[in-house]
Amino acid sequence: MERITKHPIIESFDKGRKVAFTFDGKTMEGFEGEPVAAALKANGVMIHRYTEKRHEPRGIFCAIGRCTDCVMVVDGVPNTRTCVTLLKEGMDVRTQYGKGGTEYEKI
Amino acid sequence: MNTSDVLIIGAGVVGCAAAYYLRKNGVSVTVLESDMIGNGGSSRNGGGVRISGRDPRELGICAYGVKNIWPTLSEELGIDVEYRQKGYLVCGYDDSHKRLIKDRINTAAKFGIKMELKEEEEIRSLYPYVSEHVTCAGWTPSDGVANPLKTTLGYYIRARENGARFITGEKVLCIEKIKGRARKVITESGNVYEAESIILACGYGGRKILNSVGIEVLMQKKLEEVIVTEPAPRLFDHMIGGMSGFYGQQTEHGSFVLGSSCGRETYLFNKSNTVSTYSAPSFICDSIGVDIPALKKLKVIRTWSGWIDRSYDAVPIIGNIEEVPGLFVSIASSGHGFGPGPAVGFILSELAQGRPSPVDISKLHYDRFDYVKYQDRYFVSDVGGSFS
Amino acid sequence: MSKIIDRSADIGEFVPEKDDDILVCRCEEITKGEIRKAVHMGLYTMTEVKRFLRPTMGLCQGQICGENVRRIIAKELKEPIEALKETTARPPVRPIEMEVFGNEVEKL
Amino acid sequence: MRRYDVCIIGAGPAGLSAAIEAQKLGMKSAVFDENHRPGGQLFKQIHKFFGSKEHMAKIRGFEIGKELLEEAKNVGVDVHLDAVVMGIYEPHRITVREDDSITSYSADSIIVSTGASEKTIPFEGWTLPGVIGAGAAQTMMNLYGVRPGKKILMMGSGNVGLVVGFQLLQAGCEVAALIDAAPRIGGYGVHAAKLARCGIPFYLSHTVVKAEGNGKVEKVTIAEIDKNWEFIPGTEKTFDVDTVCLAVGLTPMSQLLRMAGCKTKYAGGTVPVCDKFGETSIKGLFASGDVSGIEEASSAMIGGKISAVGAAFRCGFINEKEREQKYDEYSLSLFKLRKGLFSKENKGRTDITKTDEGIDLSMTLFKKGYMTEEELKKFVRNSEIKGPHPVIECTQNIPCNPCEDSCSFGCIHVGNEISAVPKFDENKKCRNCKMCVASCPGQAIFIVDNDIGDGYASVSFPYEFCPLPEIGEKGFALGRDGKDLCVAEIIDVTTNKAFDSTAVVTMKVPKEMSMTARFYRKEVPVNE
Repeated sequence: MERITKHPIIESFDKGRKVAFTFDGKTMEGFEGEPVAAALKANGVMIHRYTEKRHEPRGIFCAIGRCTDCVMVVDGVPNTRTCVTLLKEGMDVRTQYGKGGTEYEKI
Repeated sequence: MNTSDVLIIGAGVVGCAAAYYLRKNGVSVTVLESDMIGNGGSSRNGGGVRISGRDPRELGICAYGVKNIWPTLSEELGIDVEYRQKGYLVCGYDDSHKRLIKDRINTAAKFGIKMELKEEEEIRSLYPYVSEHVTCAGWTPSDGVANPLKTTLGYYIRARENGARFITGEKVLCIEKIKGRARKVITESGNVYEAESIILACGYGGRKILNSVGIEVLMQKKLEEVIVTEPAPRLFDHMIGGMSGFYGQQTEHGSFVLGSSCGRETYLFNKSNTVSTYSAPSFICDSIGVDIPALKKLKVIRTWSGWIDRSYDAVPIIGNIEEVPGLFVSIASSGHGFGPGPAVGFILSELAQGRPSPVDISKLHYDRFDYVKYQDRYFVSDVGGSFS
Repeated sequence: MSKIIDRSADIGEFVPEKDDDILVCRCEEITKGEIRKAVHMGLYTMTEVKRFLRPTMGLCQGQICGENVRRIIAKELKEPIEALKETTARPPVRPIEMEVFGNEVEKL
Repeated sequence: MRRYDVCIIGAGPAGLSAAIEAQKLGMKSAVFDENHRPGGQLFKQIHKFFGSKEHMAKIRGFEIGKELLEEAKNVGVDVHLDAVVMGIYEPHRITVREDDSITSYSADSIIVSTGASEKTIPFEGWTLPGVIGAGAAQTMMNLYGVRPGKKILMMGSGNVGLVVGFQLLQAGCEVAALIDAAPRIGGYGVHAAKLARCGIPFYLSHTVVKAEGNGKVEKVTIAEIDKNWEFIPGTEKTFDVDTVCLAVGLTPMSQLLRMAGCKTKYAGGTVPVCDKFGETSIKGLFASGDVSGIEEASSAMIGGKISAVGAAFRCGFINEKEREQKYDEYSLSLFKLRKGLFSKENKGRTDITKTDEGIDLSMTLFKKGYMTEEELKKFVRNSEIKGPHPVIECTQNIPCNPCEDSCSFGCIHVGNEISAVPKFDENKKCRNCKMCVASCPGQAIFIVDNDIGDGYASVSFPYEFCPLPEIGEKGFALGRDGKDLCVAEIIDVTTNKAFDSTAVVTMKVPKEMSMTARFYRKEVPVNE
């Protein structure tokens, strides 16, 4: 479990209610209002997308919405910055392949 | 030291192409650029390579490029300029637009170019991504798009490699004649360059330089703005434009590059640079959303703008100038100079070598605005002015 | 006044380096070697390299790689980093949906 | 178009301080922030701040954030959150995305306080998931309670690397090592010492050769570099870590200022050319905080106030005399913070070998993150002192003085020059209240009693980990280098509100260990 349950300084983390969402169709749990990226990380998901040219995996890098490396297809919308997109009940989060197709076009 | 056969002022697509073709013939070339390579309209346009919707006077040049240069340009330069001849769809919304499209079809036909009118039903089935707002459209299969950045820089890279001397940051102040012929150029830094012939292809900045040899051209600066979206899977591969004034393409890279203007730019705060106005990008997004709703969800990642050097009749000024022998110009592209750019570069290189232009450019002469009688007034088209 | 640069001046040959394969621009997947080669093709400004190769032109608009690209080009030209002009900063500062960008409202 | 007297971009320490000051000076102020939560980086800063009382020293960053936000609301600042400033236009107009629309705001003055973003350093494998910015690690663990990784390699030994390294430990992560290409630890020695006594090794003149793994970081190789930044063959070391944190510096987020067209210069990043009020080459456009040059949050807060003063004058809310008075007051406060070994002019210097007091600086502290006893002896006299007394291991002229304020018995002296090295006044009597131990933002004060009978000494030290040791518990006393020294027994654990989550733990160690034992771990050695 990647969640911090006890912290010497921070008494409690400001969290919403527990909600279910899906990652590539698999149901996962997270807290409403936390970034999608945090919920994924807590569930052990490291790979957010595969790049267009080299098909290389990418994940969280800056976590504050600047680097755009953590983008995924969220509720059908590609290039969604998961580190600044807040989790909602029932969200459909998918690994992004290249520009946003769900799989690489095999030519 | 600063002497060459031909001196080119302006390292845009025309200047770089001219340098490239001159070097191909072994002519020594120096290119003076006040800014950097291709930082004017050559980089700031929608990448349209079209013959349709052109004024009859410039149609010949455009057709020459599409026939003789564009199809083999990537191969010739060894650099992919991303040219694709997949047609151009211009969207109309009412009967007046339909009439305009029909006019264009007639003009095109005179030059043997195929252009069709698409009625509503066909639009719905062929171009499902345009909205019901679009009720008529002009379709020109021989039109296409290219990557302006790679085209301009591609010409530059090869011209430089073949020995053309490019000097950037060197702003030309004036041209001087020697024994009646344009031979000398003096720059802001005080440097003097000499050549047998001079090609002037530096957009609006050319006006002042022409003034230095007593020539005035009728032109005006106009800001045009562009939005660039995130890359997306391919939606269409043709050029698109609308009677609302927008134009653009989905690039090879996948992003959409769409330009327009909100009409208010000229009246806005006096801008010293070319960062977009606060008003145009929103207007462009709004208007494109109406025509192509599929793009509404796409994210805009950048906007930019650039100056259009627009002539009085929105048609370029190309060719020699009798009063200044040895001087050849391409200015006032009027916002649609990229597509014909390579051809214009080639033609100027021919003229500078004392050869005739392969196409008739006599009607693009700079003094065509003089001695005009009421009945001869050229049609001034606002719509046609910005369809690069 | 911009700096006068003779693009035919000798900047030396392109010499391969061990780390040429490392990605510099994460968005557009451009390597250090590609950027260095572009400089030797005559692209001496950040803007030219950007327009030709696309580094700093992706989703993040150079927020991550911009400074690294600048440093690489400057080094190749044997110039200090500050001698190299940055690319123009332009709106929007963050990606924004076209429908939102187009929805300009007045709040009073 | 909505109008304010002043629009402030960025609700971090500089922006919020500017907004509060501007509102207090009578200006109708609004602050815009793209984030859901305001405070900028403050809410990720869980350590106690340095400085003096006027700089909110010894208060944790996130508490300062809360206070600033509260005050901003109380004085009537309009705080726009989830409000992304998309562009800035002449003369003084900004476009802001709020919800699903764009709105223009205008103001007579604009203060840009957009802060900084992290620099990066490309290496083989740096795009693998698991290579993250140190800021990303902070965001994940301190804002959202999610550990960035299990085992982490920290790249960069500036204050960010040191502070985040420690926070990673606090979050329950393992830190494999801290590495830096520079030959010296860049941040405060006291921050490094906190890590060193937890046993974290420092590798200086080292950088990452490559990160490898299947779909994520699994292994990282580092190597020593020579003066030309070339790897020295044979010096490679490999760590089985799942995360690499990059803390290789910050660069101002100057896009908006550049967009506005103001004059800039290069100073480790693009910064605007400003006057003493932070006014750029464009009249009425100000820059404050990290965007005008990287510093600490404490200086950003003062910088924000100064730019608000400048803006108030520019818009006619105060006259020139008032402006200069305010400026003098704030600049004095700023001046105090900008002194010492880590000040701008001393940054990166390796030729300084003595403190302002003329004492030899610890070179081991620069190399390994801790001091040798010999080096410490130049600062601290201990053996002859009877009874409990503070041993202050703060030796680098850091502008900070909460220790002085914390002692109601006047035992600790710093003086007006807050960057002076603090001294224990042996003529005063320490009452063992331990307030100084808990107050020191650098956790560099220990209460030592050389003789508590039976050949034992006691050492009290600050403790900010979970779980707390229990009284009576036995474990190992650790040296400054984090190595096991001897068996220790916990004889006291003090927590109270005034200590603000810092526990002060007291352990009993053999007498001869009183000046070497500085930390503790619970694991009982096998032989015991």
